[in-house]
Amino acid sequence: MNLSLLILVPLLTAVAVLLGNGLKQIRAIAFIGSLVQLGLAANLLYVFLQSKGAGNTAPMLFEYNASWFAPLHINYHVGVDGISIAMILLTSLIVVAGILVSWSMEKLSKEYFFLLVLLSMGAYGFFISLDLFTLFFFLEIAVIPKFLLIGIWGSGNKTNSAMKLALMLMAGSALVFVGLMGIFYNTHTFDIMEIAKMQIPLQVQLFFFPFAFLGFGIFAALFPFHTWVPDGHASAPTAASMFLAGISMKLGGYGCLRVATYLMPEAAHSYSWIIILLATIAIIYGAFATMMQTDLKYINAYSSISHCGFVILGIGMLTKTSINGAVIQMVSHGLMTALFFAAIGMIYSRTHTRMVAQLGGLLKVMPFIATTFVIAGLCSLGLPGFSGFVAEMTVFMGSWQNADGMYRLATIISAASIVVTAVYILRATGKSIMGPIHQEHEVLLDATWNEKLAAILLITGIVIIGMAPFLITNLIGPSTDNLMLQIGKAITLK
Amino acid sequence: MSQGPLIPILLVSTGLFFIGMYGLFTRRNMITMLMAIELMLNSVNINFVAFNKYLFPEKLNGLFFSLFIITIAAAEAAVAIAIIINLYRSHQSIDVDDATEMKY
Amino acid sequence: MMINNFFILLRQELLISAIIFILLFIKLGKDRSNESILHVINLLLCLNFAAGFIPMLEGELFNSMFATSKLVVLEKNILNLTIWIISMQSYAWLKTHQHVIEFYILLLTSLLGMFFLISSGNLLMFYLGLEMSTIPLAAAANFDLTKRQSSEAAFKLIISSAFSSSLLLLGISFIYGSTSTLIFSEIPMHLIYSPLQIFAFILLVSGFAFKISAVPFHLWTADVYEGAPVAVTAFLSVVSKAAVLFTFTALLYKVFTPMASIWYAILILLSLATILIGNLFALRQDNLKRFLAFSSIAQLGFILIGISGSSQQGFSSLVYFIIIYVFSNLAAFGVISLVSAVTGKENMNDFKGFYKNNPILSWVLTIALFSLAGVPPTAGFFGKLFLLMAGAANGNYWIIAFAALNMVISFYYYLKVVKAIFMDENEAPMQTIAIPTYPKVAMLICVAGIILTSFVTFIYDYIQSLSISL
Amino acid sequence: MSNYAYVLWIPLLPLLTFVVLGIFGRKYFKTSAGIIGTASLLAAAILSFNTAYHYFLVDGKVNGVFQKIIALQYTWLSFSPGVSVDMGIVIDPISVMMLMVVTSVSLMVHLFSLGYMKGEERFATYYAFLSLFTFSMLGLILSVNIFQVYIFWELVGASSFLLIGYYFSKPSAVAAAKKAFIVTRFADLGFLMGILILGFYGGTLDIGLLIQKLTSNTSPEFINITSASFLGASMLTWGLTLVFMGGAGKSAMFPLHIWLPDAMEGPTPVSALIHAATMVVAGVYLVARLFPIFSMDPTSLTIVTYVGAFSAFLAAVIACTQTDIKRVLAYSTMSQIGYMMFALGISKQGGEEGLGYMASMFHLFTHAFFKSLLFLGAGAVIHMVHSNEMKDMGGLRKLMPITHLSFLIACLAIAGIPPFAGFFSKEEILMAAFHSNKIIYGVALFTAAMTSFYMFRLYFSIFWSKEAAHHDHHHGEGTWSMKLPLVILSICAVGVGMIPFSSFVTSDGVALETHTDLMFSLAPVSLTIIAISLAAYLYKTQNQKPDQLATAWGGIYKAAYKKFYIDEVYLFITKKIIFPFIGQPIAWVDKNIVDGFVQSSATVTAKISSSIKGLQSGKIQSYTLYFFGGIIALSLLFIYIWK
Repeated sequence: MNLSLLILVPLLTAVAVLLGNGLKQIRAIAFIGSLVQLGLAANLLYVFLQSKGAGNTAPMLFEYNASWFAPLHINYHVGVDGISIAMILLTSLIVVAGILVSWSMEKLSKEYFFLLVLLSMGAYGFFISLDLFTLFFFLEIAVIPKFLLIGIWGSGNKTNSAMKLALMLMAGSALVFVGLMGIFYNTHTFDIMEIAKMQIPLQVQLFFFPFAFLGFGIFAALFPFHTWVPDGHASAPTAASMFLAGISMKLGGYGCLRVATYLMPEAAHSYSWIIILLATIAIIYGAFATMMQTDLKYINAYSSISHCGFVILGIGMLTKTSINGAVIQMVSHGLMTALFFAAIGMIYSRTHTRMVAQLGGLLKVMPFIATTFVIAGLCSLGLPGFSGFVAEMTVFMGSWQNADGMYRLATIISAASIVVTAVYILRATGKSIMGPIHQEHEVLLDATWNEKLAAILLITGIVIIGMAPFLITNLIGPSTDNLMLQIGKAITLK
Repeated sequence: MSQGPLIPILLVSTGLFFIGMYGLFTRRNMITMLMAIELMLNSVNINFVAFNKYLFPEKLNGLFFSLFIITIAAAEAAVAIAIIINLYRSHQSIDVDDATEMKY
Repeated sequence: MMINNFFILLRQELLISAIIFILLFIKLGKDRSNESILHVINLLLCLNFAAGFIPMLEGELFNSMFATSKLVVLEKNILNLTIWIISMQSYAWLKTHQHVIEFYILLLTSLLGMFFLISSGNLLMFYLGLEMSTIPLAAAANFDLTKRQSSEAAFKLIISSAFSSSLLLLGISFIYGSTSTLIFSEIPMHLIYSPLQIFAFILLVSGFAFKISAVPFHLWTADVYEGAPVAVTAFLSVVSKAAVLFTFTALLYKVFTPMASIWYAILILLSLATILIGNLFALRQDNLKRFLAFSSIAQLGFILIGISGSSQQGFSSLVYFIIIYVFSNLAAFGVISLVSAVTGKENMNDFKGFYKNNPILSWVLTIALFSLAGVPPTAGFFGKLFLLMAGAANGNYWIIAFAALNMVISFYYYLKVVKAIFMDENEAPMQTIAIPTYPKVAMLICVAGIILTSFVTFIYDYIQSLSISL
Repeated sequence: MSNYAYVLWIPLLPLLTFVVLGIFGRKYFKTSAGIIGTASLLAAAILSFNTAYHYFLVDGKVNGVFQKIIALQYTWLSFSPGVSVDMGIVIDPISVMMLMVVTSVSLMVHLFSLGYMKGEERFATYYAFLSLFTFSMLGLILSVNIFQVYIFWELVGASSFLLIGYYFSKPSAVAAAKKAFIVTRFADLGFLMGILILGFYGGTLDIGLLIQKLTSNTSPEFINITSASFLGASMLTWGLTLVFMGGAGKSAMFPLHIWLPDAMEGPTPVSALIHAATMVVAGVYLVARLFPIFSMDPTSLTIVTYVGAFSAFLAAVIACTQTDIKRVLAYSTMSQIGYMMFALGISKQGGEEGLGYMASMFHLFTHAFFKSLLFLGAGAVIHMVHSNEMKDMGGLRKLMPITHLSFLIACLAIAGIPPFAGFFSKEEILMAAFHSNKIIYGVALFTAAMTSFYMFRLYFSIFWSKEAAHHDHHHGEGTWSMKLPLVILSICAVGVGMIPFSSFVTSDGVALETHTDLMFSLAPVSLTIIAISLAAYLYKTQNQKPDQLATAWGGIYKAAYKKFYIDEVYLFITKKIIFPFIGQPIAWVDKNIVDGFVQSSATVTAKISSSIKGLQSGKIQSYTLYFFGGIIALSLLFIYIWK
């Protein structure tokens, strides 16, 4: 299958959106476009599994390599493995859901949907790129739409949040760029697969790994560079928050894995203790900070910090299982947090408040939305049957295999966060969903069909992973094996 | 060939140059500033001529260069004065400190 | 032989002078309406630009005073395009101006000077070109004859440029004195690390630095940009800067190769200072022209980093960036000149809620700013990153890191404008502004350039192939 | 040996019910939900009894030893070679025994709820949750893999959360649900750690393999795990103790018991099912499941013993003072589970030594019936009186004869009066305690006496005491569907004691010869009788004696009444320590320091830029001066310094 379609379709959709007029037409176009993307992703999965089943053991499938800036060794090189496919599926799901929840976006709807689609294009491109420059290109494409989405359609202190988010992400990509330069001038290629074959000198790695990792880390809300997350998420319109937490933060995690760790494994190995330290802090710190929040969106945003900590932790532990876990956690957190934001958005659009204290007993009047919220919450606190459990347990298992005492401690501390998670999730649920209802909320209505569809879509994803994790492990397993070959080399080298 | 008087000549020209620069820095009157610049240009002329005469007499590069400098200096002065006049129309003064509207 | 050679090699210069003469004749004849004159001029400029694509040979004239090559031709074509766009953009302003023809004569003369500057093979020719390009600009800067600021800007320009050229001349005279020659090709073999030569070189560099407004020789820039008419500002910030940069780079790479270690260090110092100061000042500007002045200073810092890198890639990335910079900067100036011509407003606050009534202009301005900031998918992204890549070739990654982080600062002030346009509330936003045809075309060209330059890859390959010949 | 794969249907049926009722219940099965749920559970119950029949009486035994049969197993999530989470079904004495208990009790509760929950607005949801719980519990029982246990463990907790919080608009219910979930979650953290440790050293998560590897003194795994030590205790001890921590959380052992009394906020049938018969004994079941490993590590077993014994005693003391009947029952549950725990603790693996194990399972078995009976009875009473408080009751024996009778039977059973079920099981426990550890025996004996005292205190003050205050008897004693379970369970409460339990369920699967010896049972029974008569003397008729007694005991009574202030301690730790000293500081740091840094970086830049604006003075002469200065600087640098 031709991967470029994944970029082409959003592009065409965006153009079509610009040409369309009237909310009805535009959202229809966007929706159809997103459905096509979903279809593409599904088809991609199908053909991928087929050719894997046919015994194709190539690290990357469906590769396409065309020269872009030949003198600078910049190619348009795309290809997928299990991990990227998981990410692509996640993206397409969230895109559909996001467009569904912003079904009645009256204000500047054309620009709004255009930017949403553009954002999704950046994500797709990022996940399929095998050329560092292209990858970086798409990484940055995904920044500006966020700025505009938050700044124009946001709520609260939106411009400040938008500015903070854009600048911090830009700083992140600046660091990434330096890292790329270092890699490029020591290998004279941007091609990830090529570089993986080569051996970057240890000194070089030690110098450039921090740039690359921190750079992507900022995208993945690595402590202490996470402060864009709460404000950004809180101010963003619902769909934007879903994209932000569901997709963009995954760009960071994926980059940390695919670029920083995969290409500079020795450095990753020698720096792993710092990574793990930061991740552990992020996890527990995020969890406790969440406990103190009173705004639903802030609660979810901070919990995202804590959950993305697991991704970093999994990567930092450098065992196959833990990296598997990191990937699963990316997918799971993407779906879960998107669902959470969707539910919050639905509640907010009805009650016009996100303050836990001002809500209550919503289960009575809007059972569907409330149930969605509860499901998201249970997934977030890692209840079996939902994806969160699988992801976290895999990370713990993997981390635990790392027999070093300090790493053990880190694992235990991170595992302890599940209790705190339970505390804040149940507080939020207990106050806003359960308990006595405010009489002014008595008259509110339950979800509309599009909201229901969006929620069901995401829940399905969550439940599938939660009920049948072997599906996703089978998908990403071989790819993580490839990663591990590289990393294993590094660790044995030392 | 002898380059005996070259050094003193260069000293003179340098002196001239810095006198001009000093004038440019200190004078308040625009016309005077313009004259100061002319001084600097002329000192450069002296340089060229002197180099040409005492170092490379076989070619006339320096001389020609100084000729061109003179011409251009004239053109420059013409435009500058035109501008100053126009500025005087709007400012009613040719004190350089009055022409500091745009700053920071 | 000599004669037709003369006609071929000087073709572009001759075309420009021809246009100048045509204008003079028009001036002599009975006076026509500004519109008709502008139609003619824009047509001529368009033809002039088109003529640039006719292939022509390389060679030298006036015993190597004048040299041209494919690369030089390309550079001149870029300038041709630029002046055409500028003239189309300033349509709205010139329509009501009483000295249209003079204005064009000044601009074209200065352009002619730049052509000679670019293809100069001799310090004398170089000096002539430089002055020829500067003096008319000073006059042009004063072209809002009634505005105080305009004449103040012109005064500052002429004085400081005269001062810089006198220092430049001093440098040239020292070089002449210490190398016995003015011909570029002969200078290198006489270069020795004598303090005099270093001093002369520094003077020379300062002359260039003044023209391209690198810190600390940049101080005139902001005031002149603010005071001068938008068209002239655009010309200053794009055309003259581009021309001087081409020459400067060629000079560094070809003539002062023996001094590479020194000018490399100088460029790094200048670029760091320039980026930082430019950003810091741009942060707090309210007048858009002034803002663009400082932003262009910051841009220059990146260019210097690019130049400081390995020669070939450095040069190609420079030319590439200039092309993109032309489009982006002119797109921005186009919008601003239109707005200021119609409403006379140039301040950021006036642009609050601009999107409400002028979506198209807003998008053009936004895209331009993003391109200047270096955000994909605009071409500015590639231009800037290629410069940094060229700079990184020497392995000075800390400087790259510094520059990359400064990109974040620059990002802030570009986004500030976007924020004003899209997000800030304004109870009385600017009224809808009708876009005449010429500016529309100009903006179209610019936006197309911004979007497409990076995806039409042969542009870069072509430049690369040319700059090998360097 | 027949194929037990069909056992899969036993958990599956409730799951299906849950899915159907959960998704469509609110719309389509608003009233029929109860029937559906009950029917499917009935089927499950029949299946499980069939299984029991086959296993125990037909083909479970291979040359005198009950086999452990893996009926079904597939890899659910594979971590790394060897270490994987498998879903499967294990058939062995305890799992089959639990199957019977869970399905039958659950069936009774389903039945009872038909009447009890009639007319509830979220009737269907209620049954959906009930089925969800049943499914999770059955899954837990049948687990082959310790991680599978953990998974269903969590699910059980979640469904208990949902059921406790069933009356979601009642803040106290919500609070109780939260408390239950969070406390058990905290315990589960220990469980998880235990799993990680055992799994890491055992190199597998499969219970069978784990036992096999960690019970032979020679296997490398065993040597590793015992040689590796942390804070002086071997990793084996750590692993097991942490696992036990999980068990203690679910089974409400001290100090993790605080959630159980509050959990009574849920509907009474739910308390009967979850917080009396099934979920709360999961901890006991877990320890029993891993007992072979526990038996290799005396330390952890001792911990189990003492925690169990202390909980039993403490709960009994508190129960004597409570006035909310459900809370009394809750504490008695806790105390009985304590019994089971220390019975396990004092037991050994295999043979005569394994008496405690068998006894504990036996008590679990019998306790399930009479305790659920007690709860259902209490439910019926509350249904009538609309109150949980003793003082609102009294003299109900005339109004609700069946309930009265069944309640009495249950009380006798729990008190351990022969020939009621409780007698036999408790007897075995005491016997085991007597043979292994005299202190424990003493405690157990005393606790037994107290048990019978508070149970009859309860009984008398509900059914005798003052004359029946005339409540609205609109629906008398409730529907047949409420009475039937009472009857059935009372029959069980009488009957199940007679089952020769020891010949079926033992630590090593070999039938165990047990003999009730009258001399031995003399002491406990006589003590029990004394206690009962004391209770009768105090509470049979309404009088001042109890209050006088209470005042006489003074502080101790108050302390016991206040549950020894354990809740307050927890509240203090959370509200007064964690929130203000960890949560708020972190939130503050994040807001002011981490984010403050980001913000300030912006403001600082702005400051710098405004502080250097003087450079651009607008004076042409200063410009030229800077220009010249630049040249001078460069020249100095490159002519003199650089070189």
